[in-house]
Amino acid sequence: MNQLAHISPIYTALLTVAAPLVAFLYQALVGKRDQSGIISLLGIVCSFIFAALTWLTIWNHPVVSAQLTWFTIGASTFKVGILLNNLSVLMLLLVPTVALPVHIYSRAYMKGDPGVHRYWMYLSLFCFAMLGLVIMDSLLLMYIFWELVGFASYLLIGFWFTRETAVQANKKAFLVNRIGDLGFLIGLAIIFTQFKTLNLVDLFGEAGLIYQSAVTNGQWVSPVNSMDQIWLTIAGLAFFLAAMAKSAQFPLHVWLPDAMEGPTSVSSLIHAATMVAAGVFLLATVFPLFNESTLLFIATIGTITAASAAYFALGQYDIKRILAFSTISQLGFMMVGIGIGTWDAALFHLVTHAFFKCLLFLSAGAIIHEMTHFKVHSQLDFDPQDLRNMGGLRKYMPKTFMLMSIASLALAGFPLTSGYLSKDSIVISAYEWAQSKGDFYLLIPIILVIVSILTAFYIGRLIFKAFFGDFRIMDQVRDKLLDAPLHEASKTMLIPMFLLGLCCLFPVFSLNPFSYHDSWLMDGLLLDEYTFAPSHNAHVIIPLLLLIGSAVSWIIGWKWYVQQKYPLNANSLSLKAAFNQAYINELYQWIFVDGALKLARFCYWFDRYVVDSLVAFIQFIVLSLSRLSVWMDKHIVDGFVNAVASVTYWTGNQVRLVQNGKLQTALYSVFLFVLLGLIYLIFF
Amino acid sequence: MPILSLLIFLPLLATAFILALPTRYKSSYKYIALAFTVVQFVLAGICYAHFDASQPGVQDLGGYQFVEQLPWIRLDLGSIGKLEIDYLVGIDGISMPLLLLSAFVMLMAIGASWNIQKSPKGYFALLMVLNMAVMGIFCALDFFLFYLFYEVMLLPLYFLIGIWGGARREYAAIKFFLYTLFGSVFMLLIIVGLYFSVINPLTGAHTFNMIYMMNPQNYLGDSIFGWDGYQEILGISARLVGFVVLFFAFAIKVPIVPLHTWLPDAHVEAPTPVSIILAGILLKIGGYGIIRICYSIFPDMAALSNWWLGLIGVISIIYGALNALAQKDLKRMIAYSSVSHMGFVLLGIASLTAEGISGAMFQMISHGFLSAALFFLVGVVYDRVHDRNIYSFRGLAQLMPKYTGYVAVAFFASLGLPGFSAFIGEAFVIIGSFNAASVGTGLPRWMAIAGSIGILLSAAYFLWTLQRMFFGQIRLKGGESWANELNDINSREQLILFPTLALALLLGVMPSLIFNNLNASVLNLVSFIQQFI
Amino acid sequence: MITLTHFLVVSACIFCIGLYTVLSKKNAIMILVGIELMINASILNFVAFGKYDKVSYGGQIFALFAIVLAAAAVAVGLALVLNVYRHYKTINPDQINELKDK
Amino acid sequence: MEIILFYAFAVLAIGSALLLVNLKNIARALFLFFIVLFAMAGLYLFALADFVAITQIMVYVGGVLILMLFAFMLSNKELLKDLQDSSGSFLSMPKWQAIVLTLGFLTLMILGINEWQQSIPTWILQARQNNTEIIPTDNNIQQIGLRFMTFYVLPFEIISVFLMMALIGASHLSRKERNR
Repeated sequence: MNQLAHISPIYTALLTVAAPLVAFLYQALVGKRDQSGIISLLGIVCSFIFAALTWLTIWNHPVVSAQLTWFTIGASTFKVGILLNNLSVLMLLLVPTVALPVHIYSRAYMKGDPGVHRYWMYLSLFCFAMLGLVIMDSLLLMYIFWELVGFASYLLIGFWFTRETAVQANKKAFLVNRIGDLGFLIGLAIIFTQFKTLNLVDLFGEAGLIYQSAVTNGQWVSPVNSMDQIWLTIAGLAFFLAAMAKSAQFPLHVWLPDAMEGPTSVSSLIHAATMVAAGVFLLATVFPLFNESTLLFIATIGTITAASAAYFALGQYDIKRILAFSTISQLGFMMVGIGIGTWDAALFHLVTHAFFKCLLFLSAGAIIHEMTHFKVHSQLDFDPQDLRNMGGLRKYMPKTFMLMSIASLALAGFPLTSGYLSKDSIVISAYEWAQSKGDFYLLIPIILVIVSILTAFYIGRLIFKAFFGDFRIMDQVRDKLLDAPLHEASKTMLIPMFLLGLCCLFPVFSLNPFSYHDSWLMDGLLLDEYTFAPSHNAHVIIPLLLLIGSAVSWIIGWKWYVQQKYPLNANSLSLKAAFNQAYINELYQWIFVDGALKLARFCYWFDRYVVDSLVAFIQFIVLSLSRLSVWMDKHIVDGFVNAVASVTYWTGNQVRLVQNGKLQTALYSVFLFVLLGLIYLIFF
Repeated sequence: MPILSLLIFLPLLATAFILALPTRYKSSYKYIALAFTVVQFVLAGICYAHFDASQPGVQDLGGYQFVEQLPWIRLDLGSIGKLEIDYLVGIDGISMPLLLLSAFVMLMAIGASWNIQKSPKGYFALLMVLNMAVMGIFCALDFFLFYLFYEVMLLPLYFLIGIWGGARREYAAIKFFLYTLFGSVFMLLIIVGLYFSVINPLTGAHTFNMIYMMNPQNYLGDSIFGWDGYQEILGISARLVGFVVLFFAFAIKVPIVPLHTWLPDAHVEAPTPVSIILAGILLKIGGYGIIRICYSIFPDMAALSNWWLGLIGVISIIYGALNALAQKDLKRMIAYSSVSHMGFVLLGIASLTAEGISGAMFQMISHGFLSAALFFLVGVVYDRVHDRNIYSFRGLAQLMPKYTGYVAVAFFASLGLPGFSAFIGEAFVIIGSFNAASVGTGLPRWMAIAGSIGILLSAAYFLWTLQRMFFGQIRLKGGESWANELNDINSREQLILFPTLALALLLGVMPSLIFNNLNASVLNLVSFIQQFI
Repeated sequence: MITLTHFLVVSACIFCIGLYTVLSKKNAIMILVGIELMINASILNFVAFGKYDKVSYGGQIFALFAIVLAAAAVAVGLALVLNVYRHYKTINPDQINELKDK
Repeated sequence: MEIILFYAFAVLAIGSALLLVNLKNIARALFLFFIVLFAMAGLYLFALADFVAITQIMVYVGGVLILMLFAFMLSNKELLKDLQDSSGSFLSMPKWQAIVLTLGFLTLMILGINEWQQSIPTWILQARQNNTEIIPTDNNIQQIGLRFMTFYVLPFEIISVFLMMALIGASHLSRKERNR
């Protein structure tokens, strides 16, 4: 172990990244179906080991970075390199830690799928991209991996490509992410223009270029360039746009619920734990760039996202969609954490959320897996993901129930769980921040508290509907199927879930279950100073408030869902709006998709009928001109020649008539010329 | 060894061989063509390997490499002066990568024409003539020579489209021919104007030498394109007129938006190999011409008018992308995507920054590989069922998994997925044009931002096509018979596609392969133009 | 008072009629008649002007000469006509066109 | 009185001539020609040329016209038929070219006469001034005889010889050729 620890962290980090890449390439080039899974699993195990080694060497140690020249364009050289600081090694460790259980779980979950080798290939590609994203030391490289992550996500969402909804969803996911990528690219362009480098160490390291630049006289001045200060805000917003798309922030959150079309294991890894968190990671990385207005904007968007997603989650029946909205909502919390300046809290929440949300998804996957089996077995046609078809599963799947409950408690921020620590850290910080700012800003922590209670309620609803009460579908087929068709998920699935369940508990992060300040993670990321004064009262009141609120919401949920005293009209406008996500998708379809298509068709119409007919018109003119010239040639130029000829001929012919040997004609001409001569003599 | 002359005239030898062989050996024509093209590719590779990346080139003849100069036409014209036309070829960092690209795309085109049945003799002979002209264009440093190759190129293309093309081939061929000829005829006027304006400082004779044309000192003071005199044509500065006319001549080739309508027709009607050449090489001649000729000979006007160039670029990007989105014909969609992608080239060139121009060059190279691959992929499905309509296919991924894999890779590479070459090109065009405002070239930043919308739209049309044609349940217009026809790609096709896409990947991962050779020239060009801003 | 002009006008008319006859008639005899009319018109002029030449009487004398010559011309002409008629069996000058190249 | 007679003769001459021209029947035309010649002779009288008028009547009417009639009768059998049945159109259609030319000449002559009045030759004016015009009481025949024998003796002789030649020629031409 000691010897291993002496290996340079650079190499271990590289190996961490390389292992899944090798797995990917191997499967892409020579992959055979029967080996599928093993290679990827092996890759991620290696990755995990190396990541752990790296983490051990780097965490709370000086920053390490290494670079190689990549290419030179013009006078500027771009380097490829890795940057290992607490933030990046934390993420570096997190990814394989979450990915490893998911890989193990997938072995069972994806068993028997005809395209399973593709699944493993894509999954390895994703792990590679995600690991690459976190350790890269240049914004350009980050961007590259950022897009690769989106690409892998595209492949995995559309894994079942024969499903129309799946390919619609992956297209949507990629396109919405592309919008964010544009933001990233513009951000890159601004940074490069301003600082002539994209290296994170140069930019954001100690005494980096960012800190040397300042806004003076309306100009954003850096050591190498200066531009209008608006560009500072735009740069911040551009990076935030990137994060918005990737982390599914309102109004770009629409892709994430649809992305649930992918396999559940994928949703757990990519669309809950890691990739969607990349936005938060990015914002944490470029945090020094943000100015006041950008931060406020981020906090506001985060709040809106948290609230709207929680609201949408209330109206969903699809178990994965509820979790998806829950993810969006929690990402909103993280954004608020960034927006108020406590990105360490945001990162903390990111990490804890990764574990419990991953577990939630895996549990949901286990349920869906069993429900699908049941569906095949009973030959009934129902949606295995629909909560309304479930109920009473506690009896059949007690371990899953237990693990999911832990995760749900963590999500709800119940004490003794990791979620309690991280969520409180955000809410309390938000409160403290608002207090230092003024009255109006208090709206944000208040909303966050309400959203937290709502979170408790909707996750309670999920648990109650799925695990308590009666198994509704079962009643229909009870007489046909005497043997118990539902059972606990296989061990291959349960073990990784169990591991993740452990990570949802407080001791993993902090020895003191009630103070997030004591967590090692916050210590490691500790910011030098918060911009606001801590408030000790908040540390007591807010957790208490949340706890009581959650408890009350659960009691209500119990009454409504378990005891069947549902007071609300399921068809009420607000519930319908929640179910349909306030019709945002339809709005987007209407405005952007249809709009773009209409514009495209118009352009094509314009191209075909205006631009091309302009050409045709010119052609017509040229043709007409040529016809005219042909006509002229025939009738005027040629006609002139012909006319000369025919005049000569005619004259000759006429004169010839004179010489017809007739006396009188001769006489006539004699007299004619006499007359003409006389006329000439007299008048001229 | 006169390597460039060999490179240029080897195909002519192939043409002679092909023409000399009697028709009963017609199956050997493609092997002859292939053999010569392989040799050519190797020669181009030697050029690449022996290229000294530190030599700047552009307006400095000393910086060109593999230079060959032979007096070609010397005529004493009495009072008009002495006519001086040289056979002058040479390459610098700007032409060398394009030369390599051309050799490669030619190889691809030969591979794609393996199954040509209709009079292979004429076909391969014309293809080789085209090959020669293209090589000549990228090497020529004498404007007269350049123009000669430029015109020679049109002829085989006209016949290749007009004889071996699709249903509306005559229309497309004539449209293509007229468009290009329209541009080049006016170019000839400017060439003559330049000839009378420039003198060879060594002999004092008028000259067609492009390098001399790039030096303001070689211009006669009172000549039409002279630098000190304010000559005017129709009230507009003569140099501006010259620049604009040359620009449009090349912009038709690029193509820019109002002058692009030949491209969809020509691409759609042309046989697959010709589409590959059109997209892979022909469009690059436009971009190359703008850099080599418009920018280097009229640097002052380039600095003056880059705002308009940038605007045209941005319009091309977005307009082309929107048009591609509306297409139902796969080949037409790719043709319009070419318009969009070549818009980036123009935007990058207009930025007048090292990043922008390098990005534009890189985009040209990358587009050369990728569009060639895309057209080849369209050809694959068209060969099998003779239909290209997007809506005629559905769920191809199940029938042709390997093909779908290649298509997906090519599509993603084209839409600028990092790791592939197009990304580097587009990203640096955007970065460069964004940077332009800071170096004061007058290109506003919103153009860069507007250009980036093209990246989004390109993702939209490529993914939509992928969804419509390849994913979902199998549903084919031709039913069962099509399903039997649509075999997965064979090894010949893989042999062509794999290296192409691998190259796109290689360049995406190691852009230095291109940039290293490009940098000196681009920096020299930028500083040359910067004097006039 | 009969002035010189009266004679001149009458003589012009007669001359023109004679001319017309010569040009338009399809009969050799009528052509001779036309010639006679023209000659008569000139004779009228002679005598009209001769009025002012009392010394030499040129007008009247030449009028007499003209009459005599006209008579001789008619004699010869008619002889020719008769000969032509004998030869061609017609005296329509349009049909006497052996000189014309066919 | 005098002028009325002049006009009467003039109208008679011109009118007969016009009618002559337009007749199809040659026999009638020849008789009209006879009238024209008489009218012309009358006009000579008004120009105080009595001897010329007599000669006109004697030579033309007595000689030329008879000759013409004979020639006509000798030559034109068909036309003799025409003479007998003159049921056809009385007037022959004029030829337009001939009319144009003729009218052109007439116009020109009238114009010339008009012009001439502005500049009458000096010898006429002198004669008028000196009153040396021929007057009706002069003995024209005597004067003409004197002039013939003195001043114009050479032309007189030449014309005699010429007349002789014409007569011989005419008789030679009109004799029957034996060899035909």
